[in-house]
Amino acid sequence: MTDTSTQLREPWANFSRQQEAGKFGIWVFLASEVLFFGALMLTYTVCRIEHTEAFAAAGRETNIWYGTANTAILLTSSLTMAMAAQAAAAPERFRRLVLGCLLTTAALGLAFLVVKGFEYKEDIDKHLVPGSHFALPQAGAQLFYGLYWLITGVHAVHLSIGIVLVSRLILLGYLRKIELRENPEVEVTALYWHLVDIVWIFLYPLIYLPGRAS
Amino acid sequence: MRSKVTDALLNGELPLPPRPDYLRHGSTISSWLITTDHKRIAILYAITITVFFFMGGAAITAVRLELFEPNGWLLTSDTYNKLFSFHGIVMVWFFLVPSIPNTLGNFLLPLMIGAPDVAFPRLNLFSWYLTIAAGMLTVYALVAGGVDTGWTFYTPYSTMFSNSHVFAAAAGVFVVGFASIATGVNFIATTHMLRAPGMTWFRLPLFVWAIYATSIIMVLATPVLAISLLLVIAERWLGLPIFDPAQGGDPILFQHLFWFYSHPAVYIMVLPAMGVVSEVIPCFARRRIFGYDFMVYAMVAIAGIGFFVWGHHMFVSGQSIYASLIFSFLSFIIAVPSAIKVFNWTASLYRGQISFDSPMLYALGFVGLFTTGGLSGLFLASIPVDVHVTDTYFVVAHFHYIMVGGSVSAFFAGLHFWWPKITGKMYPDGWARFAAILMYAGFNMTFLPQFFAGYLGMPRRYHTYPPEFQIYNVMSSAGAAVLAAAYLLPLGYFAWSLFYGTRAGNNPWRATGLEWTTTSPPPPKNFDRQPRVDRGPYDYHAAGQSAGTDPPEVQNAREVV
Amino acid sequence: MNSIFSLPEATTHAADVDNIFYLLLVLSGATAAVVFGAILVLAVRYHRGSAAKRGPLPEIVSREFEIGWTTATLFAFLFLFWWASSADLSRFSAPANALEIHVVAKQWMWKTQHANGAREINALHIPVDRPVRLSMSSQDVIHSFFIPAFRVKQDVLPGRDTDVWFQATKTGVFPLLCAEYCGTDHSMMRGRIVVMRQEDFANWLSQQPEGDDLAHEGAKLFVAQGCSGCHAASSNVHAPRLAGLYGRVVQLADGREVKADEAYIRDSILLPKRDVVAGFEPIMPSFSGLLDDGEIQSLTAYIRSLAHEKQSD
Amino acid sequence: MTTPNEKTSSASDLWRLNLLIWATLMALLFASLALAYVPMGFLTPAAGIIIGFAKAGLVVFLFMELASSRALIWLAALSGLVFVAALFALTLADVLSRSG
Repeated sequence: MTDTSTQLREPWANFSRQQEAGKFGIWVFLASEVLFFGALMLTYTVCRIEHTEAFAAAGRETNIWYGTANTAILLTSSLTMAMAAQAAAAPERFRRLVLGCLLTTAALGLAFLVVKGFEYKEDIDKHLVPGSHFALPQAGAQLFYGLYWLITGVHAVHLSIGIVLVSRLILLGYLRKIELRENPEVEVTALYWHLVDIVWIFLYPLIYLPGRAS
Repeated sequence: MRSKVTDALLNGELPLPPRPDYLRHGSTISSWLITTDHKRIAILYAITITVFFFMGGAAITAVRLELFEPNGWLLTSDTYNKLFSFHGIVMVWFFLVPSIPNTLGNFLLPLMIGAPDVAFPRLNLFSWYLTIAAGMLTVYALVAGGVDTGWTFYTPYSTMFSNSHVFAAAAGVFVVGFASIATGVNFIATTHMLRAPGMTWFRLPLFVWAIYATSIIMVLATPVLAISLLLVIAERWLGLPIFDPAQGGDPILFQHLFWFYSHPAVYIMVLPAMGVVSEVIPCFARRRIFGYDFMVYAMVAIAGIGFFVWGHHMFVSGQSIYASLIFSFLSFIIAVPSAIKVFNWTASLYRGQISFDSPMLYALGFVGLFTTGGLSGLFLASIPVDVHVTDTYFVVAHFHYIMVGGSVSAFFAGLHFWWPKITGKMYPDGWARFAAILMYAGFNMTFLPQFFAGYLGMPRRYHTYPPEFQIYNVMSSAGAAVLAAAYLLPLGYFAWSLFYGTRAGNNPWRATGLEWTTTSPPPPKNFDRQPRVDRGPYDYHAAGQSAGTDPPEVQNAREVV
Repeated sequence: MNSIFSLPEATTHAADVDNIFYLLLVLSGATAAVVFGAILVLAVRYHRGSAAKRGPLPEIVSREFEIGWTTATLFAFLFLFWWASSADLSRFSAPANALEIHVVAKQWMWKTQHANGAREINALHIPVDRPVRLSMSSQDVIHSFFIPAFRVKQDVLPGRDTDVWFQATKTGVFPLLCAEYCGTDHSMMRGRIVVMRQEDFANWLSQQPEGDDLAHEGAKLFVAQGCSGCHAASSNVHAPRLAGLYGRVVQLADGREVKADEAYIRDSILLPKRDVVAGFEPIMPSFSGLLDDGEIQSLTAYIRSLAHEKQSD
Repeated sequence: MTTPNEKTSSASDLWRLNLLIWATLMALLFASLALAYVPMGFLTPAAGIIIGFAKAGLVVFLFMELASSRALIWLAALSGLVFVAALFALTLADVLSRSG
């Protein structure tokens, strides 16, 4: 076990208890995030129930290739994040592996935002922004895109926070400001990252898959 | 056999070498503004909510004055609407929700479970700064012109038809929501991870259980409030149509999201009050609490079922009759735990040695007013009566009985009970008892007439009203003046006690509980020796015995060798 | 102007509501009396230093008491729930012969319109002892149609019809109020409900300025808005015939079956592509934004009036 | 902190397990994509969402190591789920049973 007294913080007596508390605290916070995005998905579900045709039509307008690519990117980033967390928690010294995986995760996060940027630009060109000159005639379609912009926007904000957290770990770890091995912060960042990925896992079938079959 | 000296030493009677307590542990401004000591953060919160309490009170004083005349004389309709909206927003999110959990809870949770501090001290300070930022946003909304949507922000009025500062106010409440979530996460982690050795779950004082149950609601309900306000902001500021009826949006959906938070929020406000009363009544009746485990199950049941009853706010909103029936049924079920608690408090007085110090008067005031408020809730749970009385002053009286009669009375009970521990000074109990009785009388004079006005059909949020309701409004406004006086009194004698109050020993009320085993005010790290616990709370008399008159064995802190 | 202390019971179900209210009042009063009485008695008997006998509390007593009042409270509340909801369910749907009146709520006034076209602002004349059904819609925000003397309250929503029914039992003038906060003059949005004997009501109705009744007005709109171009019996465009449509079950293109009620007609006007009739193309343009709620109600009344004529294929 | 496994886990052990999970996730992704184009009435959106739950389950239990976590962590995860389910169930009870 490394010398963990440097990482021991108020008011904890021993380090393993502090780690457990950190992990439990992030899980409780993730429960609140589940409610946060759950409420957004409920709004989507109720609007979709009340306007099934319009939501199918609007769903067909979304670019499914961007959506699928982004989902693949985030799933891969979850892989590399999980690797980083498990490697950091392992007693052996996987310092280069941990830094490598963290770097890949941050890169994949940025890739997601870039793809999202292209998609947003394409949506704007196709007049898919709710307002006066909206492309689709049905009223419900404006609801779909109102929710589309809001939910993907909120998700992108959460993803950006995730990228900042991962980059912070990379920087401090690389400059040896903090010891990455058995550092609870790596595990907490990983859990938060996985939540952002899970939110997208549910967003994908809601935004990109409706209306494809008819 | 321990000598008398060690006993006295243990009880803190002997003058120990003066150690700096948490108040004198640093007196620079920055020592307060960047403190991570949960006791100092509790005091920062206490000051913050007191300021907001009197701002909300000022707003409603103008409203009560306006309601003297059926056609109004002091305010325009817009100002009236902005004032009652400001009163609602400030009182709910900036006073009631943080009042007991963030002040008494923050101060006492670590002390009661024998911990040096909360689990995440920096997160604790961060949530205070979030509350201050949110408060500034809300005050900006008021100063810039006010918000006139009511504290409920119903769409499509708030999103499309109100031309007041809805964005700033909604953003303010959005931010204070995250302060609430941060506090909840902090307290849940503290209760799980930092209990002293021997402090099992069923040896926890009921105040700790109350704060724990409240934290669960804070963490799980507040995000949905954040979303409902985010949707209002998105529609109003970014123009994304979500509740716009012309685009097929459903205004009732907003009400579902809003009330999913706002009903559990009333349990965020009343559960800590129940915790305080469960501490005060056993101490002044010198009796164990009656049915401790039933009290715990009742609290957890209230926190749990509290999430399933929100639809009783929407019986007339166009909600389907089947959903209304489900919500009505669940609302009747959740009334059962509250009833059990009232019966248990009452039964705790049996065969006690009851002394009527001011905390006890406030606590009994709580039981009285909370019972009336809870019973009037039954009227609102039955659909035909609710159809008649919802959105009238009957509802206003109901929730004020529980929130003001209940939570505020209990907050004052807690404030008086733990004031010696927080400040190390005793307050003049004579004045305090007078203030308690005055508050009880003033409260009933204010809100009892509103039950009648409500049943006779006076809608809420009315700037001008049919003349036949004038008598009720005049009585209510007169009562409000008495209530206001009753709220100002404690400010006076508490301030007086800070300078001239006699020094309070470690345990002036001879109460049980770990917070009474350390000095008053406690040292920065709460305890000199890690306390051990070997028996349950409220050990005012040996199990099976009756309340003796001599001071109890302060058993909780005995060093178990 | 009802009196200060009592509220008249002016509809059939008002008495039921009051009965539940008084039952709850009695039960709550009794519970409060027990609790307050117990606190008082215990406080007096066991105040510190009093001579009352102390001694231990038998454990069994506390367990019995606890179980006892928990189950007692539970059953009392379940009984109250059953009593209240049975009263509510019995008046769930309006009787068929109810007199139909359309109400449109608008920021800060009530507009009511009788079936024969008579219109009123902030007032409503209705006959006594006859069921009346209000079909209500709002043109801007949520309002709430509240008549205290009738124990009636129902939110009025923009974009959707909500309805409420009652049967007045007392003649007289009763206040109408808006109960859902709707902006600046929410408190000014009041009116009068005038309950008259049947004959007086009939005379009053006939004296009203012969504004076109809803159906006639709907007929004019049917032509003016171009509906007749496709839906008229004589038109050669392949569009569903509306004669005898109201109340019939309609077979939709995607296999669903829908009853052609008011909501279906409203949706078909505003969102035509949502419920396309089987065997027809979705070519009907949407009228949302072109027709306000009053006009939609007139068109619906006109289409309903077609149901009575001989079905001409 | 996961309980360190008995033998010292080499890097390749870590990769092997996680890559397997990743492959399953990608398979599920493309399955949901394919199923979306198969007209099965209400089954099509349902399939997308069920596969979504499956992927989320994999991430939660294996990547986030909930499977090997203490009961307390299960409690936190479960509580979030229970109240989201209540929110959906009771709100949809109203929306679906609303007449007209």
